[in-house]
Amino acid sequence: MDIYIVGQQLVNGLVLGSTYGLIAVGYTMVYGIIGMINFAHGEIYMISAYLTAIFLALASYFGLQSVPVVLLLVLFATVFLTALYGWSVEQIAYRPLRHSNRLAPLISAIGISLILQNYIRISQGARNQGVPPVLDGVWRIPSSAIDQHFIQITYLQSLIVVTALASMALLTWIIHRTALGRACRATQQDRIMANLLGVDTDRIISVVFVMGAAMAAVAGMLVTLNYGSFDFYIGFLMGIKAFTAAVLGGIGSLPGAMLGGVVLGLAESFFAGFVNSDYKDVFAFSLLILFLIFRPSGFLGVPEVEKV
Amino acid sequence: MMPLLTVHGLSMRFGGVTALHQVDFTVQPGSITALIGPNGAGKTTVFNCVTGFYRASSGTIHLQDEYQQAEGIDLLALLGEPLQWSDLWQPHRLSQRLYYKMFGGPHLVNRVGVARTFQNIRLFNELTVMENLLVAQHNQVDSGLLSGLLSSRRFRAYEQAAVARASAWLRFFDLLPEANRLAGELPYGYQRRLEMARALCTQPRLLCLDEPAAGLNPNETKALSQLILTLRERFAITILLIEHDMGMVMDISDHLVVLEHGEVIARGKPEQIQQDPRVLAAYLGTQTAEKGGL
Amino acid sequence: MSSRVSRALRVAVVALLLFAPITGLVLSGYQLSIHWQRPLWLAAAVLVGYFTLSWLMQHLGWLDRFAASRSAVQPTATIGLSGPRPVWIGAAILFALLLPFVLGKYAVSVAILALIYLLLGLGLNIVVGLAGLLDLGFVAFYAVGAYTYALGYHYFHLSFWLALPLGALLAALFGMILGFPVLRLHGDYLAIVTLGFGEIIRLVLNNWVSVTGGPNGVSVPFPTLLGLEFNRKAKQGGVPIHEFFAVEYSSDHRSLFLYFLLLIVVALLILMVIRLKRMPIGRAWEALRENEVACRSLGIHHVTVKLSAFGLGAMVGGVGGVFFAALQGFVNPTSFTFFESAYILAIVVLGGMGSTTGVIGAALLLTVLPELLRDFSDYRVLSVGIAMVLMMVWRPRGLRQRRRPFFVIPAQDLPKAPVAVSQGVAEQ
Amino acid sequence: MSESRSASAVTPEPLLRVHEICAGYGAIEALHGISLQVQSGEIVALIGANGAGKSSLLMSICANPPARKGKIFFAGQDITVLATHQIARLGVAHVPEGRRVFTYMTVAENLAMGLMALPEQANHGLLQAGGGADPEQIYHLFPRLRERAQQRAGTLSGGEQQMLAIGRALMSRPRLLLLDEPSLGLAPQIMGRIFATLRDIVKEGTTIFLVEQNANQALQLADRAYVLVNGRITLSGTGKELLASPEIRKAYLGGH
Amino acid sequence: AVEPIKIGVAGPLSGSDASFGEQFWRGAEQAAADLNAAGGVLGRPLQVIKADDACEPKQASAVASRLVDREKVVAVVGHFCSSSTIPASAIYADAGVLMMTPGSTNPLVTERKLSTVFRMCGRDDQQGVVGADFVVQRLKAERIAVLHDKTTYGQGLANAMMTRLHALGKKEVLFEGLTRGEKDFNALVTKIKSVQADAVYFGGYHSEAGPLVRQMREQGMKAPLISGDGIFSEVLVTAAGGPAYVDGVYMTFGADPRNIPTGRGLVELFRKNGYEPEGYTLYSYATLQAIVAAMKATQSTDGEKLAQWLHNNAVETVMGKKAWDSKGDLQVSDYVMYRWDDKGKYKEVE
Ligand SMILES: Nc1ncnc2c1ncn2[C@@H]1O[C@H](COP(=O)(O)OP(=O)(O)OP(=O)(O)O)[C@@H](O)[C@H]1O
Ligand SMILES: Nc1ncnc2c1ncn2[C@@H]1O[C@H](COP(=O)(O)OP(=O)(O)OP(=O)(O)O)[C@@H](O)[C@H]1O
Ligand SMILES: [Mg+2]
Ligand SMILES: [Mg+2]
Repeated sequence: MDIYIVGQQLVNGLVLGSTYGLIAVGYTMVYGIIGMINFAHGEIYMISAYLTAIFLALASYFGLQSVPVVLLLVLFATVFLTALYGWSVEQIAYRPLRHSNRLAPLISAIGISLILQNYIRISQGARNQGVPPVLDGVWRIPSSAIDQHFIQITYLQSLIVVTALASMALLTWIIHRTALGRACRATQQDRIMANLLGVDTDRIISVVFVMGAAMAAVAGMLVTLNYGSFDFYIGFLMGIKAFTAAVLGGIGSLPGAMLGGVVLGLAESFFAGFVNSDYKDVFAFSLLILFLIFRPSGFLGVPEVEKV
Repeated sequence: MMPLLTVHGLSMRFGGVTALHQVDFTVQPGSITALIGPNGAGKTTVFNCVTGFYRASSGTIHLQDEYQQAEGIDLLALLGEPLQWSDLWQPHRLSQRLYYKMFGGPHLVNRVGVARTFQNIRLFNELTVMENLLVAQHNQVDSGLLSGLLSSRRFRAYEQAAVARASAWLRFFDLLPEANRLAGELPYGYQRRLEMARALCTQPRLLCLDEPAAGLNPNETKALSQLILTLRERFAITILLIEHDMGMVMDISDHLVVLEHGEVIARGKPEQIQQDPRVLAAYLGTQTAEKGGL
Repeated sequence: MSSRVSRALRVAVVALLLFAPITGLVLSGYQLSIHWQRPLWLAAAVLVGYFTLSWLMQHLGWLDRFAASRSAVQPTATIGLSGPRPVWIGAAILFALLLPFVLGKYAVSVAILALIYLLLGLGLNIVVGLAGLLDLGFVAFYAVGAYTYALGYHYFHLSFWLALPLGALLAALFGMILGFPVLRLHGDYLAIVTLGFGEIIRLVLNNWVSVTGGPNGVSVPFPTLLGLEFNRKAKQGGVPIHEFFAVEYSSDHRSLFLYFLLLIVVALLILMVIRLKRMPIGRAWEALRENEVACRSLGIHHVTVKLSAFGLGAMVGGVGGVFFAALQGFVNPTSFTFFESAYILAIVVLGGMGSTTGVIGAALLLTVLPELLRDFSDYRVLSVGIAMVLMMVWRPRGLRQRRRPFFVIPAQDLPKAPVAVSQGVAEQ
Repeated sequence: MSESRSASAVTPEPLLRVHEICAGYGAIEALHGISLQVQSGEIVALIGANGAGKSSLLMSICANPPARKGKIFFAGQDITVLATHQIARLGVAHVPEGRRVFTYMTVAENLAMGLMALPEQANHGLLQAGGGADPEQIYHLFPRLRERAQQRAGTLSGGEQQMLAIGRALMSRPRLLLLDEPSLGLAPQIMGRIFATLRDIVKEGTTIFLVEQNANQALQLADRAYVLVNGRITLSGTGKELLASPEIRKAYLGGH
Repeated sequence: AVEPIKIGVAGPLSGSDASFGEQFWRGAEQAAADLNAAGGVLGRPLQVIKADDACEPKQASAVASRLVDREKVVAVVGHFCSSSTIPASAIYADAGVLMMTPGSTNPLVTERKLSTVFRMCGRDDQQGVVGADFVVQRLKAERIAVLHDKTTYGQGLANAMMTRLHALGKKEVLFEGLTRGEKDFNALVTKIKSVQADAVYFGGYHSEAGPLVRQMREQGMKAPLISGDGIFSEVLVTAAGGPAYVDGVYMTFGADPRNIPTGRGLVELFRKNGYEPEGYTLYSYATLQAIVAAMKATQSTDGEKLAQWLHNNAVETVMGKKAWDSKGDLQVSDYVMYRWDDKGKYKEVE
């Protein structure tokens, strides 16, 4: 096996894994605070893809040319509106369920994801959509004299990896080093006690949803620019993959979500690349199951040792 | 007399923390033995090791079995031990170890007659008081899936006996009016008593009580002391007790074991312990000791 | 008053922001077509809707009730005799029996589907509602059941009546196989592992073309009744039922047969679940859900108890699968997606976890409702989603709370002290 | 009785005034029209049998469950309309029944959580690194906690957790400290230390409202006390009065 | 008023394949409008009824029973996914309702010889043959990678293509499936690159073909991508991320209905209404035309009679003259090869 193939698969896996990681972070944050699997998170990501395309088209409609300006504007608008979507979803579908059993929000999340999918389908049509190529360009490392033998990473791909790492580091810092983060964790562990200590838990939960949605927006924009195409259904598969990544990394742990994403991405890439792409998901899920059997709380999750 | 419970050389480490170090003590059948010591001394940890929730780092714990055989039941073996090479030529031991490795655990400790309560109350909050007690009789009522599904006469008889037994214990602890309330909504003091009743429903020989009098006022504590004495006298249940209420401990216990920093610093009769300077310094404090007998 | 106006206005502004780009700017290729009226209409609708709703709440006293149900206190479960009154049960049975003759064939086909979902809901209710194990891959067992019949027929000419127990057993076996290693996992780790397992089963069914037919699926014959077939002409070597009874052939016979068969199975299952809940094993499931540590301290082996829940739930799922295959006459992996698991879970949660009556209600609601909504065509799935959210918000604890059994304690003929125990101990 | 009336004559507005509140859970009403007052700088004890509603009363003051009828005033402000966290930010700290430490946080982090009630932290300082406040005093009070500062609170012993819960509440130097059975699970020595500390912090300006089963100690400590029976206040007076009362001795102190 | 004649239009209107359902609906709706404008059939107006199966067999059965028993339709245009068409067609056949699918190309749909089941499109085995011949004879490819999307359609197509490939004495260098709904095929592309394929055949839809070809080009692969009617849509260009990426993509399809003279006016009409009649839109239109033609000729709505007539007669449709064989397949399948250029347009390959 040639080195450049292995190297290329490594890059493929890393990029794919970073996109999983970016979205998994949102899952993990929401889980980390209300212990709820937010199945609508994938749909929030899907909406951000649409918003990206819409704002890009809007920019060209107004004749904006400069790529960095356009990208910044689009990023700002997309993140803002996606976060607003995240916030509204929380207000409508989860807040009323604060005092119900743990699974009720799960069901309302499934309802929300049906709503969002079909809302987009009805208003934007069912067809595939796309964005024109922006920020083209690649780095190539030749591995031998033959001109087909190289390892490459596009500018956008590297941007994805860098953004994923940076945002993960930022969020980790917030959660572990700031009072806000402490309030988040307290809210998760014992909401009533947090309340008694003066934490406005409702607000904290909203803030977390907004942050999670903002992460999804960043992911949505980068992924859309990178792959160039999307439809109203992309949230579903991505949601499941990202959720898997979050659990693999130890749900509730932000660096874990990233790590889980990368591991999942690498596993998929290598299996598809060197074994068989039919069974790559089977492999990924089997890996997950086996791994969890031996390490029941994921890579970086806090082990559930209970003092009796 | 042969002791009911023999703890020998028990040590427990959590990462860097040594919670127990070489703890030795015995519990005589029919006695009330109290385990006392400052906060964090390792009392609850001893309970956890005895009842199988923690796997001791080293040491042995034996419970006298019903036929009073010399070695008794090795409680640690019930939890499942790592396999050893020597097992290879002892197929019986091997099979036993494999069995315990797969199916072993604290539940087996309970089944040989050790029941406990928890320092942080652990009830089935969403079940009623009566259901809490019926769950505890799981192993006694179990009369087969089919007979239950068909609601056979035998099954109904078992079920009735279980309810009767539960009601009796509820009456004993004065909880009968609460029988159909949810356990989680009971006041703290009731929950403590309910937990004791539940443990008793498993028909233990040794009952381990972790701070049963916490949250009771002196009057209620007195009543509880009386109940505990009755348990021993009428039902021949041996009691191992953790308690910070020295009045109660000194009143009812036959034998005391004092722990500090995971080590036994004294054992003996209440009168001896009350005079022991080390215990006074480490635990009772001089002024409190005077009021101990309140 | 004015605060309500300003709140409503704020809501409308947010709505406008949300709707403007998505509904107002429609992508076509890399261009946009602009529909500026759409977001305005939507925002106006939200404004009006919000206004009326808040007015209604205030004036009809809804507000108080809402506020009460939203308070930080966890309301206590009401305790009472479990189960609805016999009158209702009788009425339900009568309705079920008369349904095919009153509502017609289409209603029967919907009812069959509803019964299958009810079956699945009851199965999952054991796992999630009673034992508290979050299973997101329940569809795997459903698939096992369906494929047992399909492949069993394909390769070994297995009949429906054999496939039924076999599918159930096989599904239970799969449940145990999955269960044993993963029961060490807690809460949501269990959820993802079951989800993964469900996906693995589906993917293997889809990819292993040489055995399962892959996406092309396998066709399944309709069950026979004592060797009598429900076809126009005998295909499986039996006698067509209409010839046997010398009546005209009608495809209605099939659905009637399946309907009543399912009705019997479901009725038996409901009885079983009701019994189970009052049996030691059922109580152990619930106890385990509440507190695992306490359970172990009481001599309950958590692994076997969990496994029994898993296995039993899976078994019911398997039965559902066999019926599904028989109904469809064709199975392929697209029927066993994660969404299906989620939908069954929705039935359990909406029903009110652990409540049998609730699950029955929710299963009927969640299968009949989407059918009723077919008239909305384009907006159907959207409406299903909205209905799911509304129902959860309206009944956050499910349609019905699980009621606790009430024990009547005859005060007089009780011994003063626990005699039974004292004897038991004295013997030792 | 007469004591408290004369006290209210001296200071017109008590720090905490509970006026005929009713509260409960679902269909169950646990408190039936409770009225009481806590003056600034006092230690007031509340005693009663199991299930009398002591914990419910303390929680009701924090609006969890909120009072269904009646009013609660804190420093003259009607707090019945406020949410739990808003009440906490007024300077009411709570050591709840069952400790409720954050099991996945370290001891130090748990202590830092006590600062969340401080208004500046709650409103602006969320992104600050926090922990700037000084847990030293708490560690001084409970040396055991210093040893365990980096250990996860969930693995502490019961008594250590109780110390942590008390320490957490003391962190914000509250105006009113609500203590629900602070002595629960504590060794006698530590208990003595805590009661001594309570006297000290009252001198520093904190007011204490205390539920305690160890009625003997509580009544010795308290300036005044109330007796709660089945959700109703039946008796009140100075600690000494109650301690001397034969009914009380019979009902709660196990005396004869 | 006169009772309208009801005709069901069934396809995925929700779920991941909703865009095809939309094409079905648009075509049939327009056809009904046109036919009604021309006076309807048998003196009665036509009414088309929308039915959503989400490409799920279970829903397809439910929808089919509903169309038959509740709506009492006399014929059905649909379904789309072969896995839905197969169970649904059994229900129609049982009730004696005519069903003609504009887009289910899996052989199994008609191989079961249900008398009232027809299709307006070719079969995968025919399409695969055209594809294989083209790859081998025209492109002269030696190392051929065959991919599919693990659906009934995609896998069927890929298998048909491979069968033909083997018959031509060639062997594929790679045969693998990818997952529908994913967008990242980089790993697979690297793998294709590593086996040095000089042509890639893909059985699947444009939503995956787009990203696939883009990632091939991005990784520097110049090999052509050949596919079937599943990618026959302008959306391929958006899905691929721009016209530059679709250059060198080939696909098999019936003679483009949009280029057939009879259809030109209709295409203009669609475009005027702001809809590009791509993919199966005109197929669906033609399907309804065929059904109505049979009704007119037999003066009946009885499924068996209509089927009888369709088996024996040819129909003039917007897509030209169509006739069916005894199984219900089209007698002449007119698959031809198209090539995309870098402007995002496709043209028939001479
Ligand atoms: N799972 C654990 N991980 C780490 N440390 C532990 C764990 N369990 C107990 N410890 C430590 O072991 C020591 C002994 O704890 P234990 O609960 O036995 O004390 P105790 O004697 O019961 O005290 P108390 O009277 O306060 O209940 C404590 O300092 C505690 O921090
Ligand atoms: N969550 C709840 N749901 C329903 N009822 C409750 C709840 N919590 C408490 N109660 C009821 O309210 C009443 C008062 O209970 P509370 O806990 O306040 O008593 P307490 O005086 O604190 O008792 P203890 O000394 O045992 O702690 C009791 O009857 C109790 O059953
Ligand atoms: Mg302890
Ligand atoms: Mg209390």
